[in-house]
Amino acid sequence: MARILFLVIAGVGLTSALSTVLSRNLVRAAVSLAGFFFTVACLFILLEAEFLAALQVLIYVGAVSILLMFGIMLTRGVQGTDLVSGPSAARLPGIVVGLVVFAVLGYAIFEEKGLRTQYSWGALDERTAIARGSKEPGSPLRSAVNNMGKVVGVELMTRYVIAFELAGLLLTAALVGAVAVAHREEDETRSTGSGVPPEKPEPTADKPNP
Amino acid sequence: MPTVGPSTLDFRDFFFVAPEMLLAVWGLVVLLLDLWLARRLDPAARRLWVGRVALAGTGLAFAVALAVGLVPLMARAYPEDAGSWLSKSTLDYLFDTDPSLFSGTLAGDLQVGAFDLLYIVLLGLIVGLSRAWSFTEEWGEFLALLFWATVGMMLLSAAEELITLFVALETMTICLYLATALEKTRRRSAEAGLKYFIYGSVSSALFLFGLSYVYGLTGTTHLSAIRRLLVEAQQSGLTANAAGATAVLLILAGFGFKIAAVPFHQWAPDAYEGAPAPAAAWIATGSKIASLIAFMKVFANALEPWASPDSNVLRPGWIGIVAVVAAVTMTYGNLAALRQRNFKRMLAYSSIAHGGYLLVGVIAVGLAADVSRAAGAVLFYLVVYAFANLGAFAAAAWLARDKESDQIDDLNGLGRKQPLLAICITLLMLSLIGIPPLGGFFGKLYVFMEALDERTASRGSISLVWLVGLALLNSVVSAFYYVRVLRAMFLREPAGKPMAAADRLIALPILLSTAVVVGAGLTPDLLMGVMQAAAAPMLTTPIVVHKLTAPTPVGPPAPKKPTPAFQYSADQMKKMGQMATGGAGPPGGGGPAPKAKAGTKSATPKSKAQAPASKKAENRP
Amino acid sequence: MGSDIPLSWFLLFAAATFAIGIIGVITRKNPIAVLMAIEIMLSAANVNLVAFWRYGPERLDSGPIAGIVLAIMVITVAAAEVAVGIGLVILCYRRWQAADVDRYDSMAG
Amino acid sequence: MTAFAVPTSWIFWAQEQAVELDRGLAVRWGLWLVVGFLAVFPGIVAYMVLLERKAAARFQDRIGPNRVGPLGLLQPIADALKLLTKEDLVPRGADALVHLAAPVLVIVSAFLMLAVIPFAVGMAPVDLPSGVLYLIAASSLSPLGVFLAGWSSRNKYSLLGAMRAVAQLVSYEIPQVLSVIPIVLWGGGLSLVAIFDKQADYGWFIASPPGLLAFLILLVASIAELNRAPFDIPEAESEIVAGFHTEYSGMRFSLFFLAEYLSVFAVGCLATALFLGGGMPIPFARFPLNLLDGSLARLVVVDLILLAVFAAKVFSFVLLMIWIRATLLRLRVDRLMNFAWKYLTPLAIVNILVAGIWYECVIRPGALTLGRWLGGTLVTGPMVAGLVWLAFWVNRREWAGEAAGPGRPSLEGARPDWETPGQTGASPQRAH
Repeated sequence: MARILFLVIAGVGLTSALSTVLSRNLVRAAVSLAGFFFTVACLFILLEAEFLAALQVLIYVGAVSILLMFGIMLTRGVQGTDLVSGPSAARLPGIVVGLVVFAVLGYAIFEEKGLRTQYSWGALDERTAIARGSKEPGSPLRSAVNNMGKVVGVELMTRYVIAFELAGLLLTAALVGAVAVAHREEDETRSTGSGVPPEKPEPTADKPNP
Repeated sequence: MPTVGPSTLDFRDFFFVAPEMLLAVWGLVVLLLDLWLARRLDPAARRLWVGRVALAGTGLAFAVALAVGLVPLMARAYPEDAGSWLSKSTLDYLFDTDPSLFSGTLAGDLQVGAFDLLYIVLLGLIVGLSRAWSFTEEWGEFLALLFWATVGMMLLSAAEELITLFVALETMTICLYLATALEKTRRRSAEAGLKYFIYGSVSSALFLFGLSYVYGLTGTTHLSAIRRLLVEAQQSGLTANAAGATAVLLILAGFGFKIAAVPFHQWAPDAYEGAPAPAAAWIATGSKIASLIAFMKVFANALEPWASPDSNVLRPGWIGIVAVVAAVTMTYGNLAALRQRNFKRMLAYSSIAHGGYLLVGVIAVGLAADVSRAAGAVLFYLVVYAFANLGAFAAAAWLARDKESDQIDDLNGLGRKQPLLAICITLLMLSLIGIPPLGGFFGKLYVFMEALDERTASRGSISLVWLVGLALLNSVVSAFYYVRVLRAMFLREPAGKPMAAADRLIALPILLSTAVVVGAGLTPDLLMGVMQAAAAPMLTTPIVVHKLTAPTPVGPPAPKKPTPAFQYSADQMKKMGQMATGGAGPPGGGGPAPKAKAGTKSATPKSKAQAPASKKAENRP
Repeated sequence: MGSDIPLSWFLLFAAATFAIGIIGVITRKNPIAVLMAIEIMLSAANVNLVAFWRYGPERLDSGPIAGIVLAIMVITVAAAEVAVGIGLVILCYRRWQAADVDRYDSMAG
Repeated sequence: MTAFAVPTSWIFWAQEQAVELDRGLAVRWGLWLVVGFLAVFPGIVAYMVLLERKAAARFQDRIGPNRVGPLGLLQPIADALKLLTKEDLVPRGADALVHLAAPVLVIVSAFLMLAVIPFAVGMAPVDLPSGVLYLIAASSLSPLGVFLAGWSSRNKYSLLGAMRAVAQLVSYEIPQVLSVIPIVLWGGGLSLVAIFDKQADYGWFIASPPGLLAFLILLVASIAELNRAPFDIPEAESEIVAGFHTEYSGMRFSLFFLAEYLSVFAVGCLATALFLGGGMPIPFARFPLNLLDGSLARLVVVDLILLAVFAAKVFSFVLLMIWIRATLLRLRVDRLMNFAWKYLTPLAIVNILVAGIWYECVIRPGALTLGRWLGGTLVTGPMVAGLVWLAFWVNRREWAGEAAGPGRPSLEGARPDWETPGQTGASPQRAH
């Protein structure tokens, strides 16, 4: 049953990934991308990482897709049709490279013998079962699966505290820098009293003149 | 390299990242002061004012980094005095020469301390350079991004664990993408930023996929644990290990982008040309140093067992791949540089070529018997290269300030107008070529000697002679384009608008770089001694299996590594102290400093001594 | 019931989406489309990480959830990259009035 | 295209197939979907609409619907029938598939939010260990649906409304999420059931200064998230017809409508579960829970009490929102954004620190006592008051500028030249 479900999800995921890459309409591509992110979240649930799935939906579907939509709206006609991506000369080599990469990765996955004999990627059909929802402490992996939010918090505040703090710095830098980069020079001269930069006034010519 | 500990937080560890914390906070301070107080000033005054605040921050960071480096050294040098005002446990903590910070995710060894200082000095010079002329409106943002990129670099060269390493790498590069695009009056800056961004993000995606395979193969992300697992599994080379080979290729692609090795170099010329000179200088120096150190840690240390079976260059293993990449990189970089008329673009291709030489050094580290010496040679090369390039970019900034252009022809006649600085630039160019009495020569010499070392050669059935020969040939080729700069400065008549005299901000980086390059050329042993001492803890893995069976996500703080630090004699302590402070210790070539460390590769009984033996046994027919 | 999903299926899914992402990066000319392809590649790596975390042997060298932590970091980094990328694309769009990587050619190749 | 809701349940079910856990969860998800989707929530929503119309009518000195059935009680049914029989129009040139998917996405978002609310003991539809995060994630789906609705309609009013809505939703999501963090801190986990249990022990979380501030922030941010007055710029009928759902009619429009009121209900449930102690009738007493002794009869009684109290709290919350909608004027768009970024977000961030102090004072030392509660209030109360004052003080120039009149740098700069100075750039402000 789980296998069938996996195949369905993977099929939807691959289809939406492909349509993201191939669709000429950028908004459609972004919608497919959101669908792809959603299927990845579903795969995380199949892997018993609901916490990560929720994060994935929250950040990717809720924020990244929206950001991409805004980017498309700001750089393109409203209908989002990508006029430049006609049949490009790089299409055939691109697809060939993609297929080669997939072949190499597939070969690598099935040729992997494992550092220890009992752990080989190609032959690992079962994961160790973990009882869900029980309150008594078990192995670290079990407590991680059952209460991932807590374990993630502990890890981020102990072992990975530097990575965590650095991620905060990274987000700050991205925020500051993206604002600095995308912000318009014209506003420099204009007063900036209000938080929302005033929209550029439309040329008055095509306004109905009362 | 430090050992892996359980997940606990020891607040004393923050002492070692004090410079990073200071820089991160100071970036915010600069940004806020720029937005609040400097808003009303006119652009030039604002630039100078904000720049002064930033310079004060680098000064402060330098002091803090010096203190962080010195306090443990002093405590080790004078344990009795330190014991009177420090508790026993603090003293023990400080006595660990290879401390395992944050459960082993960061190193706090001599290499980290020394390179922190180096980054801060370079950052100070670059901030000064940014003050020299007006190329952007967003001063606070630009300087803050430079500061945060520096934090990323410092943590990247300190990282001992792949997650921290990945985040540090991204912090560094994202700040640099943005700094590249901030010269908003020019189209090419935006273009450079976007190209750098796209290539960089693709490369980090490749890198990450490689990391995920490494994690899948070993189940851990700590470099020392990965190495231990590979050694235990008797992995030698990548024969019949397709997954490992894929991971190596992907990670190599990621690092290759960052250090602009050839199949992944396309962004570099555009980014260097389009970026404002200070940002380009920071990409060429800081980012390259940090990426190369991380590259060395990941490849020559964690993945060392995958280097190559029997140390044979052309057998499956990453050495063969890196050798080919190195050969192509230096050849292509030098040949392409010959065509360039733009000074910054020429520097970009020359920096690609230097990346190739450095990769030869990394191969030598992967093969060497005495790892600390080989790695010390690479670090030496990096330091000299960084200063020479910084001086060259200061000249580019000078051009950009006075001529708003960076063609080599714009330097025409500089030798008559500004003889002192022209001579300094000459020395820097000669050092980049590798002319004997200068630092660049010794950098190349050490690196190539390590590659040719007979012990290295005897371990492999095919030596690296061909690679070194190619590198020497390339050095000759490189002379042509560097000499073009000299010819412009001394043999051509000045044309067009003459360049105004360089002020302190431009002269200082050039003079200081020249001093370092010449100094490293006159007394190479001194710098080499420090670098070898720094390299010793960086690449040595004490393979002590840390028993972690109890499920203790939060437990009592684990006892530190049991290595008794007190067994060092006071004499050795003193030597180490002098070595790190750059004092007048008697280093002498190989120097006693590496030997003062109990855990060099050859000296650790469990690690390296065992690995070759098992390799030999495995490869016997 | 013995019908658990094999690890290799997840890995193959990740490999396929990664390859799709590479196709997108190579064939698309619009920078935002390239950005989307990069996001696909990062997500593919995340699937790998979580699958390895769940199926791998229980090793505690890096804590019980190293793969999850790395995946969280990747999500963070990806969000930052999108923000930065959109900013840069908008900047370039203002300079050229076009969103086409091939048309950005102010510098000699 | 319920394609989103059904697989979600299926996934959880398959997951437990894979790892052999109790089957109850799957049954619950199934029941939740079928019963909730088909029966309970449309009914609740229908009568909420009636309530709103009636209440708003009272506020405006009218009578409200009173024709269909006694007291107009059958009005919702008539409305539903009307909507169902209307022609389902898709504008020419619209992106048909996306046009169809958008309302589904919005309603799925609202519906999934309700799935983890603990209505009473043992009556949480699903107790996820990451419940709060799940709630936030589910609610973050709706901006995408709104945007797609506006974009796919191929109508400029729709697109304008969608852009406004998305900007507003994304901005207010931040204070909304941040205001929940104190609760997670005090509750010691992301599970809503755990948070309910903690409130049984330590009193309702609203009964503390930081909790009160967090509740107010959540209230304001939620109203903005729901696009209700005074934050209904995205569907301001005097400017942009009806915003993102201008081009929707018939069943699809009713889906948006359903989603909007379902979200109001969901937010009421959320606030009740997080801040108002769930179904507990008395703030600091374990009152109905201490009756439990393991027998089924008592459980039923206790659950009935809890359920009734819960419903009453949600009802009051909804009534509060209706009251706000009927009284307050619509905000101008720049004020709307300023309020999210300059007031709510900083307050919510600093409030987390104050919540940490409260945790140290009251929750960490052990069982709740009056002394601890008073001590904590004395420590954090002035802090919270000071923070709120500080937020307004830092932004005082905004109000001063308002008083000073013209010359204030804001939308005036954007005012088209043809507009006379007396007519401000803002919309004519009026409630509806």
